[in-house]
Amino acid sequence: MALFGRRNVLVAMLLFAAVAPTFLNAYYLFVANTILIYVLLAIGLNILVGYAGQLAFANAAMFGIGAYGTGLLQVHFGWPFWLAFPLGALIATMVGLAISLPALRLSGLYLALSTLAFAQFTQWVFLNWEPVTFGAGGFKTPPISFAPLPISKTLGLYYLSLILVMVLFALAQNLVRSRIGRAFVAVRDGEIAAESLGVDLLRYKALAFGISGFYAGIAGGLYSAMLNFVSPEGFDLFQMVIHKAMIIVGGLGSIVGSVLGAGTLVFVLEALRKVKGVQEIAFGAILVGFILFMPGGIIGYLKEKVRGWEEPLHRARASRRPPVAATSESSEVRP
Amino acid sequence: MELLVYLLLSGLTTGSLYALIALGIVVVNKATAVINFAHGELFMFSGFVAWMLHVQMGVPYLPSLLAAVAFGFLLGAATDLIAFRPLKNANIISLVLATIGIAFMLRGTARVIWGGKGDYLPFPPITSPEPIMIGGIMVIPQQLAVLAGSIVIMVAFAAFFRLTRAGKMMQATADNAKAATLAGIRIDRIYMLSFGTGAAIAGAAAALMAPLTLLYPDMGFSFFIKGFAAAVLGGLTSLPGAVLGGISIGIIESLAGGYLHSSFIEVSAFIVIMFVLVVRPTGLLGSTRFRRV
Amino acid sequence: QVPGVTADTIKIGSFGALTGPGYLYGKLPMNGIEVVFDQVNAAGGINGRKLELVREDDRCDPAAAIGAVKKLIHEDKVFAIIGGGCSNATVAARETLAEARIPVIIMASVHDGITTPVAPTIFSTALTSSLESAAMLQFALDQGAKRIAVISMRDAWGRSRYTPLIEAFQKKGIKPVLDEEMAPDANDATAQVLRLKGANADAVLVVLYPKPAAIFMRDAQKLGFKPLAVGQSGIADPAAFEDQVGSPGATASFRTISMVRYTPEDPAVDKWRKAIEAKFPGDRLSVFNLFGIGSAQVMVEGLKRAGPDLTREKLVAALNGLKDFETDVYPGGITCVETDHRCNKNPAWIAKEPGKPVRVLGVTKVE
Amino acid sequence: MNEALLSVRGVSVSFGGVKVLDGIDLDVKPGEIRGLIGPNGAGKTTMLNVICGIHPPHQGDVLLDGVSIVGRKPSAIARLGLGRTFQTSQLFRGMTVLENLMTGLHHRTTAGFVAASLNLRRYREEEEAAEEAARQALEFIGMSAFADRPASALSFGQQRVIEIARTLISDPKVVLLDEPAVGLSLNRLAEFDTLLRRIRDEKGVTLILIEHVIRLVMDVCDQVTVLSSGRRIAEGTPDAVRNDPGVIEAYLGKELRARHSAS
Amino acid sequence: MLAIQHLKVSYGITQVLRDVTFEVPAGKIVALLGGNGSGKTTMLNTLSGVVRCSGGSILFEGKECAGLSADNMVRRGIVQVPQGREVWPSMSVQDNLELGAATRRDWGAMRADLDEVYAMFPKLAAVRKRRAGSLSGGEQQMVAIGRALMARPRCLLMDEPSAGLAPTIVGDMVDTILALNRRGLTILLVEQNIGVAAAVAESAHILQGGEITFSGPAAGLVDNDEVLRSYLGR
Ligand SMILES: Nc1ncnc2c1ncn2[C@@H]1O[C@H](COP(=O)(O)OP(=O)(O)OP(=O)(O)O)[C@@H](O)[C@H]1O
Ligand SMILES: Nc1ncnc2c1ncn2[C@@H]1O[C@H](COP(=O)(O)OP(=O)(O)OP(=O)(O)O)[C@@H](O)[C@H]1O
Ligand SMILES: CC(C)C[C@H](N)C(=O)O
Ligand SMILES: [Mg+2]
Ligand SMILES: [Mg+2]
Repeated sequence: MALFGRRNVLVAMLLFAAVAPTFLNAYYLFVANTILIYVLLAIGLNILVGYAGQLAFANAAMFGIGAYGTGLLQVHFGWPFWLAFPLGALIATMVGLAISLPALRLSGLYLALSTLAFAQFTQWVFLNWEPVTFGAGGFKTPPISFAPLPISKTLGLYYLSLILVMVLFALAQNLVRSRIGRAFVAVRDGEIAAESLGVDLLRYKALAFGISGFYAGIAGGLYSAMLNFVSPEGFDLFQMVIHKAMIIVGGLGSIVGSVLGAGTLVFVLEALRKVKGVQEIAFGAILVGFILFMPGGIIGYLKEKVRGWEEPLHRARASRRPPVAATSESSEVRP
Repeated sequence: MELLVYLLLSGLTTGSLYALIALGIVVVNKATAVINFAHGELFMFSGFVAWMLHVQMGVPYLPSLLAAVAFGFLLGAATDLIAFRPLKNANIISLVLATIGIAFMLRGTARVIWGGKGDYLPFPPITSPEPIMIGGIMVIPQQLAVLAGSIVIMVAFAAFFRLTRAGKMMQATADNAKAATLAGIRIDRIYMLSFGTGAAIAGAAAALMAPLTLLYPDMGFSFFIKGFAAAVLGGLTSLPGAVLGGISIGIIESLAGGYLHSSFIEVSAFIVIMFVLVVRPTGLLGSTRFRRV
Repeated sequence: QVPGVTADTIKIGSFGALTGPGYLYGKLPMNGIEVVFDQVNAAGGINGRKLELVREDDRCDPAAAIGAVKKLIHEDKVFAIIGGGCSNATVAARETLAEARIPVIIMASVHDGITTPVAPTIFSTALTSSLESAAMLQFALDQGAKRIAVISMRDAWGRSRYTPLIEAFQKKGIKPVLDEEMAPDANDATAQVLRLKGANADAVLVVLYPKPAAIFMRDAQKLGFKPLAVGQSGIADPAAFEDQVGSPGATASFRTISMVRYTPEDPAVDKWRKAIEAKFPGDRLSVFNLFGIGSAQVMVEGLKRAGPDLTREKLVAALNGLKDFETDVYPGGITCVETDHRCNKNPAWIAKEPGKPVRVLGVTKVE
Repeated sequence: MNEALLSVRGVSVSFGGVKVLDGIDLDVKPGEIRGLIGPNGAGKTTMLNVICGIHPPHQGDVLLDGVSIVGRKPSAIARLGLGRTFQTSQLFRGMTVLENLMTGLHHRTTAGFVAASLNLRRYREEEEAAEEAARQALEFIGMSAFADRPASALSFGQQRVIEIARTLISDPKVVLLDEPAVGLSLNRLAEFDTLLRRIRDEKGVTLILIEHVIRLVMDVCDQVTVLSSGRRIAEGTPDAVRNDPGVIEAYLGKELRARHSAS
Repeated sequence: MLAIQHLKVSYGITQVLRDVTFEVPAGKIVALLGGNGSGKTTMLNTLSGVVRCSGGSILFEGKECAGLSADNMVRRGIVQVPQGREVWPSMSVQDNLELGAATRRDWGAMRADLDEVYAMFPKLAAVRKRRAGSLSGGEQQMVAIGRALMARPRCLLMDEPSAGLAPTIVGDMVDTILALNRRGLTILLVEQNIGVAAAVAESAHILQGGEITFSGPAAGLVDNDEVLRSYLGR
């Protein structure tokens, strides 16, 4: 495999992430942790949108549900983070599964709007169910403790995020290269053909929504712990745009692309601090620029430029035949 | 009874604003099968242009309105050139996101240009500001003007699409662009026409409703989201559907506010839409873009 | 070595929304700070050091605010901060600010949670919401209102005022006759007005931004509902507000609180209007600029008093020692004590009768 | 008639008041190749859609192996061993040719969410077997060189061939082929009847063949059913059907003559 | 009428047409044959201006047309019946047909042409209000053919027009093609139904490996053993 092969690059990124805290200041560590959290979100969203082709806009809501779930379970019931966190993710998963039901009947922009409506509804609940959610003012979450490990909160959270990213990245990568990943793509590319090959639409749509809910929920839980503060603003439509931008910039239908997209987007948002006053304009221009000049996302660009970057939907075997260049010999082959 | 009449009337007025926005969204969708997420910003920007002409430079109202319409058209065509045409074969999410990018640029630009002029810019009413009584019901003349203006625009567009082949060509382009190309339809022109017209409607809407509301750089999105909802409720490609959807949302909101509680206003339409779509997956007047296998 | 201080400069950071709807409470105050700094620098700086402002955007988003202050503290290494535009963002950033023990003056955020309990290094020159809410209710009662209703916005800012307002009601042993809501982007208030009218409210406490408030006042006028309307510092420019409502006479019974004494039209702030308009061509002076000007003047005074051997501790001590310090904009003197960092406790009452100039009805002192 | 593998009993379908299928019966024995022909719009594709569960019939029943399958989801019916191809290409355009074929094995593989995401051994073996099967199928249709090509970069005829292979790869019991020969070039067509017979004989697949290429139908089918306007107008051996005046009138028409002899 | 010289076309790195040269004389019907993937559709799409060529030239009535946009080609009179019946599924049959004449302005003549199409495919007349997407495969193919005729082409490019049509209809179509041809329509026909090709075409070219490997009269094609061996692979 080439030096810039996918595996080598990933390993290098991982090594960098592992030692980063030793030389990053608190600000950069915060940014790095944000990236890790967004990586999780982007992976989940890419499975739903990029692979299963469901044009859903409810991801920010599920992110929020994860954050609120984790936070509120700690605040209202005094549960430790370590219990509230998985449960928060589970709640987000359930919600994801629930919104997959209308998705069975809806497609395209209709699905987009109904999930957007759901997201607006979720915001409304965050804002209005004051006895539980504390309303618009949000609430503080108790600081998480890593005792008995001798590690600070910030550092602990960073490594917790990193480990989760590694594990969930690997799971997702395995998943999309399996029959389940292919079933997702089949649902995306042709529902009727997929069904007639035995792919159960409801099952796989629900699975995709559930998975993205789970990833968003995990990300939400980590987010609430990182900020120690949860409020509705964090999960509004601007967030939605950022999430969508991550998977487009990284590349639809690619797990590695999700990682690159999340990293790029958080980086761009932070870098834009430099152009004060015109961030919005610059952000819009960068977004349009990315889409115009890298229509397949970063991953599409890499696939084109770097050999060995293909992202097959099956496990590539070592003895792969090289792709054919000439084609017209096909008139000689017979059925 | 009086309560109901007032609520219906206010629902109708806000609804017709939503309907105008939805109309523009539908015109774009008809040809491109995409939603222009910058629609609200095109609306906002044209509104500011009208404000600049009318309030700052003292141009009379009607020419300002026409200028807003023309400017809207240009902005829409520019959106097409930058964020749609080079991408027309891309994934729909990329397209949507590109228009979102345009939205950010417009909003940021408006903030730079007009953001320091005060928080919310007022636009003087074109009619007498004194409320008038119609059969015991108090109405602001400006509201009637908006209602009338909306109706004129809707009828004009309905006629345009009935009397020309443009509407059909748009639909054909969205339905199967390759076939449209092969039939000699200049799809690039169709795209520009639809983006331009959609934005021109937004421009007209902005100039019409500016006196009823206030101008500020972030006003676009909330109108857009309601307009999008209205368009979907109506069926996305249907012009009458857009009007029906807009007015329904206006009235739902108003009734929810009057009879339940004002905290339900914002969310009521979305809840209703979620249910409507489950029952009618392509909106009230929409038809599926389907293909047999 | 003190961060952010060199022989001839002092770096001051600021965070708030530069983008997004909240830019009014971020970017505009920062513009105000900037002109104050310019003026100080033109006069030779503070103890020979020029002031330098570093702005960071928080989009009114809690996470972005934390990022912004971390960047100011750890990356830009500013000496002190004047900032805070949106309540939730500032509340979220509070812990990071307090941990870093960096001196902070809050310029616009009003949430009680920012100043209570007291964080040793965080001061606020914004009129804290519980103070203002209590004042609103008291004012309505003073005017003889019997049936007081509330109309509020359900965003972070709205709630940060609404909650203490309801507490203030409880303290007085009364209840609002009706409790209505309006969205920040609403274009119609018919439903709310009809309900309030039906409840026979004689005073309405308006916890809204100018846009919804203008719509509300317009529709109230239309439907013949003329209560005493009590605003707050979010609508602190009654002249502009009258224009925004656009319906003659609709603001006749509108009174509002301001955390600054002057409206932008006031000749007393001519100097600042010129400065703003010169530095930011096309802009008009707004109350939000004044917020920045006031807080910057307090910071400048603190820096002066902290002396030439500047340290953060000295600045904090100097700020804690401020007593009845007069600025160009705040209604009363600024007083900070170690146990209470809500330094601006003097809401001004202003009104503008149709056709007449803005009047400052008076300045109350709340405790 | 009881040993029928697939039987359709009195199926009717109407769209907007128009009867597209009107009380159709059809019994297909195991190992049979059944032709289904008829004019355009006769209802052949609709019939196929009813059988595989896409359209519910308004009346009537469909039995597979004696069990009613009406009302089941298409995916469930597919899992019972009923495969189909489509009149227009329905390849998954975002996949390579190989992956398309592997998707054809979807319901023959079992790895669940957990096994797949944890990359368990059992799943790996299954996956390798699937890939092997897909490669063999490509070999079989002579398109090995196309394994890693994106499906969207195939010509019309190439897509059709791959699609047929995708359906056959899972060894279904019954396969419904909707105009499989459309778009096939002459060389492929020439060997298509052999291919169909081999599929039947070597894999034991029962075939229902909708086709307008009459020569093919007459060559390979054991029985031919003729539909017209939603009714069955004839059924029997190819020879009998070919000479049925009603069928000639409604469907076959006159033979084409080459230009040189015509003019 | 149509002269193709040294045409080269590729998709990315895959070159599909290497060097294609042949002619379609005015008023004639020429068949273009070839195996799956040999580049026939690519050829037609290039002539229609949908696909760009990387070299060579296309002369239509002596004028260079390579690189012109699709609508320009239609306006010049080159119209395609695409493979795989690309109808507008959500529009009515009538709309489909009428829009085939999108480039025309002569409304009166259009009516007459519409009636002619309905006469040619009586099936379509019965379903003129129905959405094209709901039609059967063969019915859609009829719409695709009818739509192309509505543009009043002077040179018609047909990509397997008989695909999916019932034998009776194929017979009718052959008659129509011949009739149109007699009225002066030039046709380039891609067909897999060798019977149809032989029935209508005067000459035929076989495309193989990105080049024309055989040219000759269509009549002898069916009996030409050499050709069939290479082409049919028997
Ligand atoms: N959704 C629908 N609404 C109305 N009519 C329909 C619908 N679907 C199919 N039809 C009609 O039903 C009839 C049967 O269609 P079907 O596709 O089964 O024909 P077919 O026999 O497969 O024809 P072909 O050989 O042309 O493919 C056609 O006339 C078609 O127009
Ligand atoms: N979009 C594309 N990208 C890459 N290669 C393509 C693309 N479209 C077609 N090809 C390849 O180009 C070659 C020619 O394709 P074309 O569609 O012109 O063939 P054809 O002769 O029409 O075949 P058929 O008889 O199957 O319709 C084929 O080998 C095909 O795989
Ligand atoms: C009126 C504004 C200065 C208040 C500010 N937006 C806040 O959230 O605290
Ligand atoms: Mg059919
Ligand atoms: Mg072809």
